[in-house]
Amino acid sequence: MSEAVIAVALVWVAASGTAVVLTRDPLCQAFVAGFFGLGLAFLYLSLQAGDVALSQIVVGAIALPLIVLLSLAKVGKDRG
Amino acid sequence: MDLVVSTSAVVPASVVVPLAGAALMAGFSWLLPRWARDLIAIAVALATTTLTLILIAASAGHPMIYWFSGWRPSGGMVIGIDYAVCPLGAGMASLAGVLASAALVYCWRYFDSARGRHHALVLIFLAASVDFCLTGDLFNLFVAFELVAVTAFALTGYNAGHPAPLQGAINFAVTNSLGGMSVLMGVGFLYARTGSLNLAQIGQALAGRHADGLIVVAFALLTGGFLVKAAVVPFHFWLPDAYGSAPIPVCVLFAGVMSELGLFAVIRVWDTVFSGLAGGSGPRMRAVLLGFGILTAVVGAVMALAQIQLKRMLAFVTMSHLGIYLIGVGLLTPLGLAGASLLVIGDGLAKSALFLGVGVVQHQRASVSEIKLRGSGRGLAVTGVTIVLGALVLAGLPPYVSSAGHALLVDAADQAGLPWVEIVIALSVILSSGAVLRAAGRIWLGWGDSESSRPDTGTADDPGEEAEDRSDTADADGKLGANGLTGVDRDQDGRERSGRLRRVPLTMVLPPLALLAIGLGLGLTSGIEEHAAAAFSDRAAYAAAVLGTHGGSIPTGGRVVVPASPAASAGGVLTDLGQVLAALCVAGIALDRRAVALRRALAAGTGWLRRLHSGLVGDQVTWLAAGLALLAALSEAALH
Amino acid sequence: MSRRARLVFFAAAAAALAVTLGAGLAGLPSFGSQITSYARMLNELAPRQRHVTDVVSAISFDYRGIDTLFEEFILLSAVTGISVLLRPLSDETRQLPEDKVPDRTIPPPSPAVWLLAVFLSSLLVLTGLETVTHGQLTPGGGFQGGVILASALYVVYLGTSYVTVERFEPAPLLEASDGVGASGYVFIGLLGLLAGAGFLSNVVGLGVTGNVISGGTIPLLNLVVGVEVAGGFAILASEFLDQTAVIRPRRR
Amino acid sequence: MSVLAYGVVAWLFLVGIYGVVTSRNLIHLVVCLSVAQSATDILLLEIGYRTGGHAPVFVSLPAHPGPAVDAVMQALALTDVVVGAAVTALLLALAVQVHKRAGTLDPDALRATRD
Repeated sequence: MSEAVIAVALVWVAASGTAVVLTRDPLCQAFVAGFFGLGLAFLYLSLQAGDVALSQIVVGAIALPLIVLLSLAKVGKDRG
Repeated sequence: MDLVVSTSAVVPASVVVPLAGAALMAGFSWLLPRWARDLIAIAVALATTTLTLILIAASAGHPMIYWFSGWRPSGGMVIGIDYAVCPLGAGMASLAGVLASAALVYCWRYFDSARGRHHALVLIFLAASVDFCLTGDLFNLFVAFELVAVTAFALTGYNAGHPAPLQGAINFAVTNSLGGMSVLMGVGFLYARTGSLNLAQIGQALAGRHADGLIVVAFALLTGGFLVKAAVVPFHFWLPDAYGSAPIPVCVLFAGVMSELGLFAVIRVWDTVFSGLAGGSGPRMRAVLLGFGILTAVVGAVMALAQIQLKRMLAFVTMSHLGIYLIGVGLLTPLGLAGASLLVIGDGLAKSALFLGVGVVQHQRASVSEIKLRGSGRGLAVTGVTIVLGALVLAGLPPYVSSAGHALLVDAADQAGLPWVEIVIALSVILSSGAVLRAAGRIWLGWGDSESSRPDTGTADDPGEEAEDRSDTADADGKLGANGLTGVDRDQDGRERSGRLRRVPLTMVLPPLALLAIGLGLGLTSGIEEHAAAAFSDRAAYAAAVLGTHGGSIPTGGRVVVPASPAASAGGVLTDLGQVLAALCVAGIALDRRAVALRRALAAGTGWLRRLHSGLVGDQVTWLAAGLALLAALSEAALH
Repeated sequence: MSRRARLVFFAAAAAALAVTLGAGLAGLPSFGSQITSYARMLNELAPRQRHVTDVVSAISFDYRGIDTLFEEFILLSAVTGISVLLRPLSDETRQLPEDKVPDRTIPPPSPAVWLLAVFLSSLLVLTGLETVTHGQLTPGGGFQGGVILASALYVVYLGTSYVTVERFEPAPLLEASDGVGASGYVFIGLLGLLAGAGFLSNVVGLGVTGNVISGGTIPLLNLVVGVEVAGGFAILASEFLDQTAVIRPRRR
Repeated sequence: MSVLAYGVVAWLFLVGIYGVVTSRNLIHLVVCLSVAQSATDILLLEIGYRTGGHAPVFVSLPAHPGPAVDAVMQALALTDVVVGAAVTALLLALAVQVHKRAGTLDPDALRATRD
């Protein structure tokens, strides 16, 4: 059972990680990256690593997307 | 008893002091006046230097082991993290301390407004370097690697108002982060195989085993990651971009210690972990490391000669030296290591003096282009002497400590049956010192052409950083007032201070001379060679000390047997003087108007090499990936 | 290199690197088959020796506490570095965004939004504190809780307005908490040294397993890390927010 | 299962580097770098995983809970997550500034350090 959950999480992470790289528009990428971050947290949880999963959520789903979006806003503003 | 406690407390104190200083500096610098920040930072750096110097003396003869959190190994199994202090590591740490102190003194007048954050970063850099040199734990080594890197990225981009430092910092950060990932994967592989993160215990677990795919790959990933930091070809492309654009006081730390830390880690991990593998892989591994070293030494020297931007030139000089150190380290003998470590100290001090001298020129003449500065050295005589002396001692002028290092290296190469290596070393030293001497001749004597002989006068000749450093260090941290959201501009004061005709502050003139004097003093110390590389290279003794398996009876194996004072021998002195003369000749030819055709031909001949240094992060990462794969293939051949 | 040449070169390098990684990964024990005796030992010893239930925090803050000390300084350096990189430079100025229609007054945020923000942020503060203080018991700890605490501040930003928050001048306070947290770790480590044991030794009373106050220095270290991380991430976000909201090129 | 588990590590690492090499936007590049970085965390946790093992949290467990997974690797991965976040944030700050100074985020258009 847990094997299957891990396998699903691994596939999710591999696919969404690839999607992050292939999404060339940074704004779209930020959202795909959030999805990837959640996948990672899920994978870590399924590997019984609660501490790491929680860190991954606060970093990958709260802190970094916020900073990426703020950077994009700054960059877009300078351009306009 | 009391004494024992106090010496052992020195070990953690050497990182606790700079860390506490940095934390207070980062958190509370807004409470302190400018002079107090400077004084505290310098005092902390000097205290750290003193502590590490004590450690050199205390660890001579046998490594000092310190267990953090009091977790000693039990039943042969390591529980916590240890510092394994050896003279080589403590020596590297004290070099970092000396250079950080010099850089902080120099900053006194260099940055007009530093707001404590710069000092905090320098102190954290210092603490991380000390940790890097002392730790006996593989993962802790990775953490130190990353901490050195993170502070260095930020310090590189300090002049955030110009594109070059930012780009240098980005290239630096991307490549070195990938290097860090490579190291961490290597750590994971070794842990999976041996169940330990302690260097000594991993070494013990691998001793006598035959290398398989996992061990080869772990070695390649670890070594490759460290070689990224050590800027060895083909992992080196970030180095000129970062060192050529970072603020001068930061360049001092980088060129003097940071890259050398990478080499230190290579040899430490090899000695403690991999050298015990069955199959006598030593000679083949020597060939691999020598190959990388020679390539780096030559490429760096040739590229240095092709530069006219002084900081970028010194960056390539640094790189060439790193290649030479890798040759010394890669001989895998205590004697080669001793030679390399003396060179690291001597050259580190001299290169720092050169960078600081260039900083004075930049501060006074607002340019770092050798061509633009032609004939403008009048009034900066002391700095001119500093730079020429620095270049000469880099070429091996006795009795500076570098010449003793060269002599040991020559002996080591002879003993290893590779006398031709000396020629490569001499050639690189001559070319790189010649480049610096050429620049000095052009600036202070007004010799040579006033335009570049480079076929394409590309953008890097003058990468838009002429007015760097002072104009953008305005740390306008003004808070938004309750009513007025006014722009804050505190750099007026700073602009005035960088006026062209002002006298050079003593805090900028003296540190480079002091650094050269330290190197001279070390060179005059009798028996410095004998002390250079004690007991570091003996894996069994190291493991015994850490794991406590031989209760106190630590063999003093690996002690260097130095042939009767080689530096003083007539042959050694003649070789050194020959190198110095040759370097002067290189500079003379480079400045001679009649040799223009030769220069054009050389410039055209090395154009392809220069074009490889495109400054593009995509290229650099591609080379990194290729280099890792190459290193893995060579390690497979060497270890298997 | 042209982009095409680089791609071809990279393809070759990546193929070789893939073989390298494959060779290394193939040497690992098969997935899920075993853990090391070191890990087994710590899993067994930590709850008894350190009166914790979460072994990961015992390792992070006790057995390998020096790693976490340096980890905190990595964060401190990054935050300090970002403050340095994103400081307003000499050709920039801090200015609130101009309204496109000059005579329009910006309406204050409605009480409902304000209330929601207060509610949300107090919820976040509570969650953050609970995460920080239960580090030795359950997954989570100073780092995770600290980030949650920092995010509470930003809910306040969202609910009120930039000027309101800036009026309290939180920056020195945040900077100080960043520094206090990092130096706090060092000073707690010194307790061990003062007690005659090693640096970072866990010399405080260990308490009863399962209690909020148990594990000796582990909850204390979690607390200072929480303070540091909360300050650090708040500075981080505010530096980027400043770039977007108030820092703009100076018109000459 | 081993092939899938370890294959994902190699795949993510290489795909992340591919993204870095081919990126046309620094912000995109930085996010790609964080993808490569997450591969290392996954590797550490997989090394520490034991089939059927429970999390190394010994609270409210039945009397004989069976084996736990490796807590050491989790502690290392935890550190690495923080390191990764720090580096990513620092790189984003550099990207914001370089865009101001060079007017572009295309890494191939940044030529200030060309030799």
